[in-house]
Amino acid sequence: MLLDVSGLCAGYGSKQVIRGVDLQVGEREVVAVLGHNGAGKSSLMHAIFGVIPATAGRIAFAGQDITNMSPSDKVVAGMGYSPQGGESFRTLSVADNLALGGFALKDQSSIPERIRAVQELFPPLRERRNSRAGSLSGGERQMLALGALLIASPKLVILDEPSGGLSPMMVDKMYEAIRNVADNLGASVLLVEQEANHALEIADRAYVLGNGKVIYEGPAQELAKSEKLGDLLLGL
Amino acid sequence: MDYALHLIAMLLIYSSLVVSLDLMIGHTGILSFAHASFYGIGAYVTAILTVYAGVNWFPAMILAFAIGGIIAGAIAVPTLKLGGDYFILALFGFTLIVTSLILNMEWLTNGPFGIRGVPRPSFFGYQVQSGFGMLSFIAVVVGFIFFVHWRFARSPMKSMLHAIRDDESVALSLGINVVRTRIVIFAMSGAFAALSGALAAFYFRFVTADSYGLETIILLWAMLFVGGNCSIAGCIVGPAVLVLFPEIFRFVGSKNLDIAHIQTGMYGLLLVLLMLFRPQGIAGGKSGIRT
Amino acid sequence: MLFLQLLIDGLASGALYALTAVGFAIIYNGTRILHMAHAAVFTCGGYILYVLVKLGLHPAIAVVFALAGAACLGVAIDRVVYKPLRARKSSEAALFVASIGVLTLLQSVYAIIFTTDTLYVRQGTLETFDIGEIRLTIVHIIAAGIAIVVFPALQLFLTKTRYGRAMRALADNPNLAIVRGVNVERLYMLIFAVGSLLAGFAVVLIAYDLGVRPEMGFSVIFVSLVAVIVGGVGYLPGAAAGGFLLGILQNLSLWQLSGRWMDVIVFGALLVFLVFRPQGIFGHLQSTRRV
Amino acid sequence: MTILLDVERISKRFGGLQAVDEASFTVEANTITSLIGPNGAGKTTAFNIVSGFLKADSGRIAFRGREIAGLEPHEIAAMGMARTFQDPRVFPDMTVMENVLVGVRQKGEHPLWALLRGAEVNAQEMRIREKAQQILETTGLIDRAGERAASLSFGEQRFLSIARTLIRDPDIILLDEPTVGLDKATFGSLIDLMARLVKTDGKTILLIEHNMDVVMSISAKVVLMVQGAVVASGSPEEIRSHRSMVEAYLGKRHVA
Repeated sequence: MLLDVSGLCAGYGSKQVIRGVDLQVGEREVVAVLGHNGAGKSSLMHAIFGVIPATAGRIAFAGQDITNMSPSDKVVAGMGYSPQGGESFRTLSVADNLALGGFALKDQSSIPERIRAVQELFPPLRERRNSRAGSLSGGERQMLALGALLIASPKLVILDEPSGGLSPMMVDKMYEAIRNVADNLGASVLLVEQEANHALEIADRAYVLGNGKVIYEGPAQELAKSEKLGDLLLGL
Repeated sequence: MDYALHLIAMLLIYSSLVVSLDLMIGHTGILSFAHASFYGIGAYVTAILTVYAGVNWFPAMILAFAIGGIIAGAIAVPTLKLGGDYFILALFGFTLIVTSLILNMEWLTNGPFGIRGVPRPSFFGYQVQSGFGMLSFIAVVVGFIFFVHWRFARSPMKSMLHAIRDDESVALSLGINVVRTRIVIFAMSGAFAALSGALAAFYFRFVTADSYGLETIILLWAMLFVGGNCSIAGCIVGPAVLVLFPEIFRFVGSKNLDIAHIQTGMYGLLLVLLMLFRPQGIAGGKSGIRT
Repeated sequence: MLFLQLLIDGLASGALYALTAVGFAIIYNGTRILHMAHAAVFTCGGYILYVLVKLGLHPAIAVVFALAGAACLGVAIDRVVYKPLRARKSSEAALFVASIGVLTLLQSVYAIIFTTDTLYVRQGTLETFDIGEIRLTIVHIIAAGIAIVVFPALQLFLTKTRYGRAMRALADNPNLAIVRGVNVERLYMLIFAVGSLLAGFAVVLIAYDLGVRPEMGFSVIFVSLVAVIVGGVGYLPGAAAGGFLLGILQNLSLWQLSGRWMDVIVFGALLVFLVFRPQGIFGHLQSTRRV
Repeated sequence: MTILLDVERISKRFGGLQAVDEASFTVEANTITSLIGPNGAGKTTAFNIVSGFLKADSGRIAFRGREIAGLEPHEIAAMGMARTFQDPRVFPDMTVMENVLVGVRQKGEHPLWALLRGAEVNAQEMRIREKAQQILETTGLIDRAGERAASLSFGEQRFLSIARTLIRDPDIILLDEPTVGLDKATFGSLIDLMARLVKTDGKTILLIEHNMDVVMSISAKVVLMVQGAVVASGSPEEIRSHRSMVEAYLGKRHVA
């Protein structure tokens, strides 16, 4: 198991949002986390990455206990996280954004090479390398968010709604790229999505969250065919 | 004995100033840099009116009060909509401009020399002369300021101000007119600071620009933060500590000039230590600046 | 001709303001601390220069120590005062009050050690070069030289190096910077070092030109602060441009007005900008209302 | 049925994002209307526009027949529209009672007035305190009236945030995801409270809610927003089976 989360609880101040979650991600696996608004999907990612502290439970990554590790150390350990909305440094150029994706790397001299590789994967990031990230379109911004993560060659990328704000055609491309990350770059993907069907198409396994707990887990294909899917996701 | 009276008078004047500062910093969460200026405006208006224009002490004091309030209210209108740091800087700029204007408008303020010979108040032809008489006069005015503050602390206005301080959006959602309330409190606070300024002018009998500059605001902050925000007791304890504290050096027998620097340095150190270790002050008020 | 002379003087002092303004802006953008104690860091550089030159050190070596000293003091203030306040999630206002406290404390320390007199680093008059009726001093020339070397070097550092990029990233989006693995606390040390170093460049020249006084940093830093706002917060070239602009404005005002109105002009500019164009000439300002 | 709130073609753009796109909906008096939709559908933005915290780029909003677009939030609140936020945002250092009294509208609101007119203000305050006690009773917080709001549990703080709006007798209450983070028991009593406010006190509620159980069981009408636009509205039954509903939550290629 690359990532092994057990009994995780977390919240914001007195508001508990994650109430004992068990979740695993294997090597080269794409795992989708689904659920309705407010089910705690983004908070779970915050807790796993360490943006909010875990109040109980344990997070192991590549055999190491990382429950109380700082986000920057998690990056060094090989975890990459893209928050909701495909955030970037809006006043910096695309090239600078990509370079910053490798900030935690020990070997800084390899960064230009890595940037070239990512630009190969996402050609628009080469064409617009000197533009301010704030001027990118929604699709380009999501590409940049994913691309910047890949610079550090992470073992696991955590993506919060990578399809957010994209046109249907761009969504397809984005998912293609995500599957590609697992199949050809050898990284695992933990994916939060609201629109279930797209995510289930490319995911290997899926979890459904409801009120801060896992209410379903299983192979993605199975869930996609399941009669219960609508009920699970809508909280009916 | 006279010296003890002097210390009490100083304590009273500073307490009244800290009370009006607390209205702004503690209750409203506005970190006011301009308070020393309102204090100075009150003192100068009083001095100019009584010495140059020959106005009687009482109307002069009332005018100082009113002008302080009007200027503070007028400053509040354009500056309050600015966010945190910008607002602090705007008031800072205001303070420096006031100091500079006092120094440079010689025809009105006598520039760096200040205005001397402010007459003591008189009642029915009897002029207050003795230290004790002056102290009583100050005590009455300061008592009035404390009374107003006491009434304020029991009025719904207090909750409204705290609501605005703690969460402006929620205050708005509850129907509170945030902008108007802040302007009113600014004017009120400025007016009372100017009243303290008038008292200082009557007491010291002369006014000079360096009494109302940045060092004064740092002293006032130190007094407020030592005492603790939103606490009447704090408004007395803080000034008491800082008025009596320098007296220690009187017996150490150091050079005069150094005493002033050591004092100022101590105020600075005190501010740092308070922020670091006891932001609520020693009298246990609440920290209005949300530390 | 007087106009041209004043313009050149303005450019020279503008270059110095630009250095301190950019230094201040680097710290403010990266940390959001209104680092008033920057003024004391500035002055510290001046005193180090003075002491070492008096001890007979070669001025060039003394300058290196002055720069290093300023950088160390800046970092030390962050470690000793700001870091613990950050750790307990103090408000911006508390950080600001602490910063004012540090400034007051250090200025008093300078005054106690060195007295409030102006201490002169150089002996004799300033070297000058006459070109027609225009008189250039050695300070004019070095100021131009420093500006020409330092600003491009800084630009290179910020755009081409790993930590320079990280500093810009932190100013842009601190949360994302953390997510990218930037160790914020370590970066803060660099930010304070670089910002203080820039103040050091300015102060060695000013100290050489005009001598050293305890409160010399105060007015320079406040003019720089105004420059940052005039140029637009968050945009370093704007801060530099603002510095030049204010330097020229100040000196040209001598053409028509006496020097003592300088403060009124500078802080008048501050108020005008804050009220009518808080985003500055070049910058953008996000709406501050939180819903 | 009278229409209390009429929102007509409001739009709001943030930079490149069309957060609300010509959205129209109405709220009938004395009912619960729910606003649903996926994250980023523009529900909260619509709330902020209606309550005056954001200015719409275009569109009209009529409250009790009066145009309110462009009014300040406190003016809209004074007209009888209350709102809560996603987090309770109680005033932590005030007592529960003081929290309720903050929104009170009385002569003492003006500081000078409060300072000068002691007795009258005091008498008024007595009456208002009684009313506040009733509200605390309704919301089940009466036992904790004297405690600091910070000492309440998250669920109690949520109730307090609603209680706080009631002191001004609002006609309509806008609740932004009130059930988030509540445990089962608190959840139930919140639903009860909402039902009671409508049935007994004649209030109107506009609700942003993600929990479909709640939405379907207590709403008279459901408005579905997707990417800033209102794509469907109607009774819970109509919305439940609406094609847009399935698409909004599951994605367009769902084959069920």
